Amino acid sequence: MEMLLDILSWILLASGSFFCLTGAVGLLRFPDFFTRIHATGITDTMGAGLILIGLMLQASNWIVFVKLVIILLFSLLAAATACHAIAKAALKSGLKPRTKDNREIEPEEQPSKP
Amino acid sequence: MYILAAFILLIVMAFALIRAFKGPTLYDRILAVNTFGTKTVLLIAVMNFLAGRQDFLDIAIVYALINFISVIGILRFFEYSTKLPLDEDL
Amino acid sequence: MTAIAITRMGDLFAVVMLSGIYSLLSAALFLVLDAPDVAFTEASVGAGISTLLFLATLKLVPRYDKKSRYKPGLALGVVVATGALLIYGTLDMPHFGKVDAPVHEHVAPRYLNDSLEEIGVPNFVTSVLASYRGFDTLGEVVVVFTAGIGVMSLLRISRQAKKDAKAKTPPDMQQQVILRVVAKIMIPLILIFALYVQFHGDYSPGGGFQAGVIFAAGIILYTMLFGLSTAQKVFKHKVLEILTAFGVFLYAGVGFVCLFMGGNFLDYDVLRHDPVHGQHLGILLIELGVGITVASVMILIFFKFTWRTVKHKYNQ
Amino acid sequence: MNVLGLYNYWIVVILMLIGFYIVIAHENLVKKLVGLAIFQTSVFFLYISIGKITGATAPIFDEKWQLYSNPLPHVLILTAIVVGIATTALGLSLVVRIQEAYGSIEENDIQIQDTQDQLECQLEAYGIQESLTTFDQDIDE
Repeated sequence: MEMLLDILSWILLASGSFFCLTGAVGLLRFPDFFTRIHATGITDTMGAGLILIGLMLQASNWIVFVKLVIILLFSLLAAATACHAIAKAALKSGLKPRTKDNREIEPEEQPSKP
Repeated sequence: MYILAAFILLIVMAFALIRAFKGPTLYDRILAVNTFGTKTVLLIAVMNFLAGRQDFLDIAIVYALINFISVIGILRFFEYSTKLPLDEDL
Repeated sequence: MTAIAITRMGDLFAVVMLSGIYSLLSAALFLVLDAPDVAFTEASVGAGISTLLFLATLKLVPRYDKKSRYKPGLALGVVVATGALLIYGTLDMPHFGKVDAPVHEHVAPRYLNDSLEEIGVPNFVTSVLASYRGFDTLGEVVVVFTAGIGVMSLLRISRQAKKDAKAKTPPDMQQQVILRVVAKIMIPLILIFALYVQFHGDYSPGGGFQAGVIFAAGIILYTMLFGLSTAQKVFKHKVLEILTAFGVFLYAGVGFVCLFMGGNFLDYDVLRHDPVHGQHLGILLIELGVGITVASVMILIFFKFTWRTVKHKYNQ
Repeated sequence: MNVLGLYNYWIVVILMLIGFYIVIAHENLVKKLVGLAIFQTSVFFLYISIGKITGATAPIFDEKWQLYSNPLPHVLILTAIVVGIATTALGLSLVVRIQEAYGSIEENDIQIQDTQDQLECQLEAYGIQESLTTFDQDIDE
């Protein structure tokens, strides 16, 4: 049982880290703002959730567990809301998503999904 | 295992930092700050287990809260400032 | 770590954001250096409040830095010379992480060994802060109080201007529905968490300073999302001013009560029959005083800055 | 090994110098305050790193641990941070007032305005009714 929990939490930690890493690569490499927020906004939530659940399985007493649950709730709420707010503010300020017709930045690359 | 996770999180934070330095628009920077903050929360949670002390999770909670508040603050103060050109002249 | 410090950019907004990241990082470093209490404070103060204050100032001043007219050569020379001297000075310092460094040999062992019996608080930082060095902390609280008064007098606004601005204040961020709903969920949690930090500071990292700042951060979030006038309906200006003074008064008052009951100033042993219980009560009370002062000073400072912003907008 | 054990002080020195450089080399007052904050943080690091003991843990009592880091620097720095933000707020409000009085937060502009005012006062005292336009041009160059 102990072994099983360990393995499970390791898997969760590893996959969470992997998601975070992909998100960061996206943040660094994607061509414009909206693709970047797409990359990080989703992987952030996923990665954070996986890592925190992985840690929860390792929690030694219930207070740690509860605190981790609180962090998870907060990050689920806050990360998604913050991303939404940033994207909305950017859109309102006149930042255009890069589409097929509108690619003034680095036009030689193929646009990724908006 | 914890060390691996912490290491990857550090790499992620470095990436976010580079984006915050480069960030062609201001929103890229805000996004980078946000990402950086969430990753710091995770890093502290992992570090909590790495160090073997169970008291550090409070700090992670504070980080999650403060990060949210500061992102909202940046947005709010930026949104209502006068119409500024999007691209910064760096 | 040090790479962050290169905040030499033209855009002040970017500078402020980078300084936010910088303080997050430094808080993480404090944590690595075994100082969770300090990390706590730095996270809530540096990353939260100070970033917001800088941003509020940036609304009032020009956003872009002017290029300097002078060559930075002289400044660089001075800096490098100072650095060389300082590094030369470090050569005599004890090594990093040594147990037998002189700092660890005077009062620290006493704190670490005896505070559990004398004070009965597991968090050594709290016991040193509130009991052994209580007088020091009283001074710090008074400094915060004075700074609050200073800001208030510097950013004073006449009553007429206040009325004018109130009539014209636009509803802030009314259109951000999702944000407001989430904030409505988050703010009570933030406030409860602040209270937890306040009263659980004896056992885990936390205490009056941190709790005050977190509480203020919750209120500031509310102010940012629902507008200043709404927030001021809940937190009246007068009440805040009185609370600011009340915190300091509570702290000093506990000290004087100790005097009257036959102990030294801020010597809580006499508050109850059992010294440990007395210490508990004393620490609880003065932490409460610290928390009240810090929270209300922070909220007041933020209100003042926001009022300036509103007035600024109105004048344009 | 002998010298490398001091690396924490070097980090502090470097941070301090960056802060110092920002304070003296930039004319923008807000940026000076950011530099001051960095300088402050470097001092915090100095204290905290002095308090650290290798192999020790955070100074909160726990049965599992025997060796704790020194709590005294933590206390000092904890209060120093809060006092630091209070003084920063004071500095920022001064900046706001300077902006309102001078219309600028660049040190240079403020100094120019000050000298101008001073000269005007002196000229008035001597009873000289001279226009200052030529002087303005001089300064602009």
